Amino acid sequence: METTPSGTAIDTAVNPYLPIPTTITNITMETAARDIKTFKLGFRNESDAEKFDYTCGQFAEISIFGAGECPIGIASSPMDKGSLQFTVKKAGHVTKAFHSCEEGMEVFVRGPYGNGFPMRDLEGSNIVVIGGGFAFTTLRSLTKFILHPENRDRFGKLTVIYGARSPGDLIYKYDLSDWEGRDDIDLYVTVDKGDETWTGREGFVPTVTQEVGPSSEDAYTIVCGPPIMIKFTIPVLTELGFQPDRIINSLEMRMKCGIGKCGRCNIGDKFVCKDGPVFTYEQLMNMPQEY
Amino acid sequence: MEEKIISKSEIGTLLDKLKEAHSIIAPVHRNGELSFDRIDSADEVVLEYSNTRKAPKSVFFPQQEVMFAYSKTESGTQVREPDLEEDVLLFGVRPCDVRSFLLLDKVFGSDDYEDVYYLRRRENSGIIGLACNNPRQTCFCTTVGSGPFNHDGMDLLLVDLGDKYLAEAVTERGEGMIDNFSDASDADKQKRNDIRENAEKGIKPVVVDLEGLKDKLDGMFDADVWDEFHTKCLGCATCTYLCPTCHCFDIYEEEETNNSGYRLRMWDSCALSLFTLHTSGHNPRTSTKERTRQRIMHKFNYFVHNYDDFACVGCGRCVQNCPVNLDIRDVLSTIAHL
Amino acid sequence: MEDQIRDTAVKLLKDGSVGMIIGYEAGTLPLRASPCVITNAEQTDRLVWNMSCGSNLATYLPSVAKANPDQKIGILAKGCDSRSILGLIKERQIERDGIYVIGMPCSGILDRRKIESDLNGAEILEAHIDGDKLTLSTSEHPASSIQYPVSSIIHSSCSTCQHRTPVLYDVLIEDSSGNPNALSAPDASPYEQVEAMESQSADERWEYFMSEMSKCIRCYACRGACPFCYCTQCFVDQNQPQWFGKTTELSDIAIFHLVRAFHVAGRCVSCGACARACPMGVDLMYLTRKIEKDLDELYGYVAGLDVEELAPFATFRKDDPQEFITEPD
Amino acid sequence: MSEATTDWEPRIVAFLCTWCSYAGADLAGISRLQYPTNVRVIRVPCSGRLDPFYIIKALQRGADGVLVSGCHPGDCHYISGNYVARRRFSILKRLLEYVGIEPGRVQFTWISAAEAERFAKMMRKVTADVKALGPAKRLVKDYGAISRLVD
Repeated sequence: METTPSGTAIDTAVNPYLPIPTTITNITMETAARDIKTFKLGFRNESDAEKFDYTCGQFAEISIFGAGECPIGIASSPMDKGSLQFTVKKAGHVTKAFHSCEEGMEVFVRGPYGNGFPMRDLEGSNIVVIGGGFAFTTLRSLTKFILHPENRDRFGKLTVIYGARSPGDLIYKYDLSDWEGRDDIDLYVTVDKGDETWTGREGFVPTVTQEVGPSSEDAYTIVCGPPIMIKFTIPVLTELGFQPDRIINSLEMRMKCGIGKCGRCNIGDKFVCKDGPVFTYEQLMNMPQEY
Repeated sequence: MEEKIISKSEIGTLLDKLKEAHSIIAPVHRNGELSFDRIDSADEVVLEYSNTRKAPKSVFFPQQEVMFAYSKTESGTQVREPDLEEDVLLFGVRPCDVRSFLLLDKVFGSDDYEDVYYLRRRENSGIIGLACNNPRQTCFCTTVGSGPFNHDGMDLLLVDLGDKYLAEAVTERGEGMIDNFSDASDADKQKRNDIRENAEKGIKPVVVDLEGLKDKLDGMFDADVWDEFHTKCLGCATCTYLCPTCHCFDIYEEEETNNSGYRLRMWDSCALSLFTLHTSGHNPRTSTKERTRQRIMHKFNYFVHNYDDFACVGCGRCVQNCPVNLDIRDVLSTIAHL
Repeated sequence: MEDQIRDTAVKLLKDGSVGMIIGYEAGTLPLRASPCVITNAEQTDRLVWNMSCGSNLATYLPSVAKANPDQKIGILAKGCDSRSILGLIKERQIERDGIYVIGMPCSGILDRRKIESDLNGAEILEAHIDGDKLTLSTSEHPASSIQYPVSSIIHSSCSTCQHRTPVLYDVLIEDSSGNPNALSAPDASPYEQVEAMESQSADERWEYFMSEMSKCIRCYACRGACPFCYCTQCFVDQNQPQWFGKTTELSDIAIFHLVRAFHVAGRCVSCGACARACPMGVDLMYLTRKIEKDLDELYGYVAGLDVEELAPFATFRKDDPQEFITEPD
Repeated sequence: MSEATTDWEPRIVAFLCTWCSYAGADLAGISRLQYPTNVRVIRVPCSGRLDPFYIIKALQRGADGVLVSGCHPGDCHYISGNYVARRRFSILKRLLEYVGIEPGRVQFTWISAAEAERFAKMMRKVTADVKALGPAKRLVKDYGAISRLVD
């Protein structure tokens, strides 16, 4: 006998499209251009905090009622319990509305979504984090996670190369200065062009990567940034001996549902929201070039 | 399973009885168009038809629905979900369209995330199908693994024998609906078989052998043919909106006041440019070429990878309604003959 | 006429006058023709010409011209299509020198929907036109045939058409349709449908408008079919801010169509391609023809006739009528 | 209409050009001229700046009436903005009336910076006209149709 629909009992009490309430507990202006803010969100209900179990590299759908919903990478470390952080650039109508929110206001969230970074593979290896501009958010999550005392021993050498257009465009300056002082992380911060106060490194991320020359031995590299940066960094990494399956990227796509239903974020048969956003360079080479 | 006979004059009685327990959705004339809608009385149901222009997928996946309403109050934002518990009975659905529900089930009911809006409507639904005695020229259901008398997914299949219907129960629920009717005779069954054979023959010889199509498409993303198919495409969403299996949607906010509004979900289409447009202005699918390719690849390759089936039931709606007669059968046979 | 079209096409493609020709090929169903682009003389056999060639091929010109900047593009054009081409030249979407217009005398396009609704769901199996006679066999009566006088099932955009001969062409194909309607404008007022509507009450017109709007599924086939909907981003797709509702709520639908009609005001040549493209049979010309009539009446402007004349909303006269201005006293 | 006789007060959106009509409104205020409070003024740089869609959108989102006013023909600060607008509005008004919008719902006029009295009169007239028509029902967003999907 066939039953309709196929399959067993469905728990339709759980609606994956319903967001959960959070409160903005802190807002940090990240850039000189005042177009990127980091929002810290506290869960309204403790049980939600428990349920929102995420790994580095995942994202969430943020709801600003009246404007809509948009996917944002989670910038906090899974070790930071009870709250979430999102670093948001003012770009579309939802992020504009988000930017106009103040501390104490309510924001709704659903997630976590996506596969996240392959933490199990990364454990035990040397990690080379390469980030450009505003795409550093989930990399910051990863870096913070690795640096956490409970985790640091489980990873090898940690190298972080981070670049932005100008000193004013660097995000997480507070973390960067904190990391500068540590000896369990090799941090290289660069800007395309410095200003009169800038005493640090100048140069594009691919060039700096070449100069730094991180070893590919027992190493994974996680690269996030604008397409142009990725394009020129990959050859450098290949030259350094990183195999395609050890170069990890995170993609962006227009998304709506975040759970592989609405059909717009696919690259071939893969949904960036569900099967990604994290893909190895090897995977990407075998996927249609449509992103 | 039981096979009963229902005379045409008794259909009204059957519907009236079923109406006591279910909301019945059947083909009716609305605003000059035959389409599936809730019926007020059995009289308005039209069973002499080939198929509706709009697919009945909208019963479970409406073009527009409220996911929830929100209202901001002093104590926080309240969210209200719609009540979708309705006992719906679809009546007079063609086998191709019923098959589309089975495909949509795979998407909306996939293990990882369950789409409650679709599933809540779908769960309690009953389906009485209507066999397709006279397939249209545009029908190619047999090419995509179905047939004009296919009863998969139905509770009951009705076969028009001229002056009466032969009702084949497919599920126990279907059996229960026809308990009171008399059994079909051998002659009735023979007549049904003849009609079926005739109907299957009436479907144009398989325009393309879809065996191996998926594998072929695996290597065709960058093929030259995509430069040709799309040249006449107007970039409208007719094919996807009328398609019984297309299921892409948009999530959209409708603000009523500063403090209240609705989150809606609405059909969306890979044929439209906004579908994949990033906020940055970058669009991975810039022209009708990429969008046409997406439609074909999704139906005959990506969907097969993910759900082990073609996302096409061969109903022919896109063939009939495409404003420029871009015929998907031609596209498939061109690919098959490459 | 098909022979003459094909001969012309062969010649143009062979001597290199054009790099490609936008024309019609046979559709896959009765009473259908389908737009096509052919690029060599061997493909010219595909070209057809009949009363189902209802797409306005000018729609393809801006994008095809952009994609092929070094090639001259040949295009088949009915009267209405040629007026659209003229409009596109005027709006500098294409260059006159970049195209070669094969003018088609036109005796009107069939209203397939009218026939289908007359057949009440039966499927057309075969169709044949001979002079003023359309003969059909249908799924209901496969053996026998149904006949219509062609003039009774011509699309409403064509029954009042004043420009059956193209207004702009490089070569004009001779009419051999044998159809008495070819080339001659009808006696009826070009705006008779609008006038009939205007004589109804506001309530009746609203009711009609709403019943038409309720059919719309927002597939944007009308926009796709229209030669003047070439905007890189359509107003309805602008989402920062989201001015236009995208829902199927009636006012959202109605406003989309009102604004679209307004956007093509003074440009629309009433070719009817939008109405024929609409899968749901919405009477889209209800709005555009009204605007067309008013522009003619108020400013003497008829679109698609004069490439030099300024568009009606791009100019003004100091003594333009202003009877609509409210005086407080 | 029954609503018109009750306490119902129409909401009217007036798009005024900044150079003439808005200044006229200002003068009306300074001169303490009385006019109904039903009118919500939206200042625009020129009547020619007004996208016809603003008028339709106002109706959709709850305006019972819309008034557009610019400089008198010949007096436009931008020389010809109001002449261009006049053509647009003329066609729009005819189109709206054609689909069934009552003529009094959407009105156009010219008011100069000196015509405070004309401004006040115009506001009184539009308010009275719209009041007589009752609440707008056509082209109004039907939130009921949406809320019925959830409640």
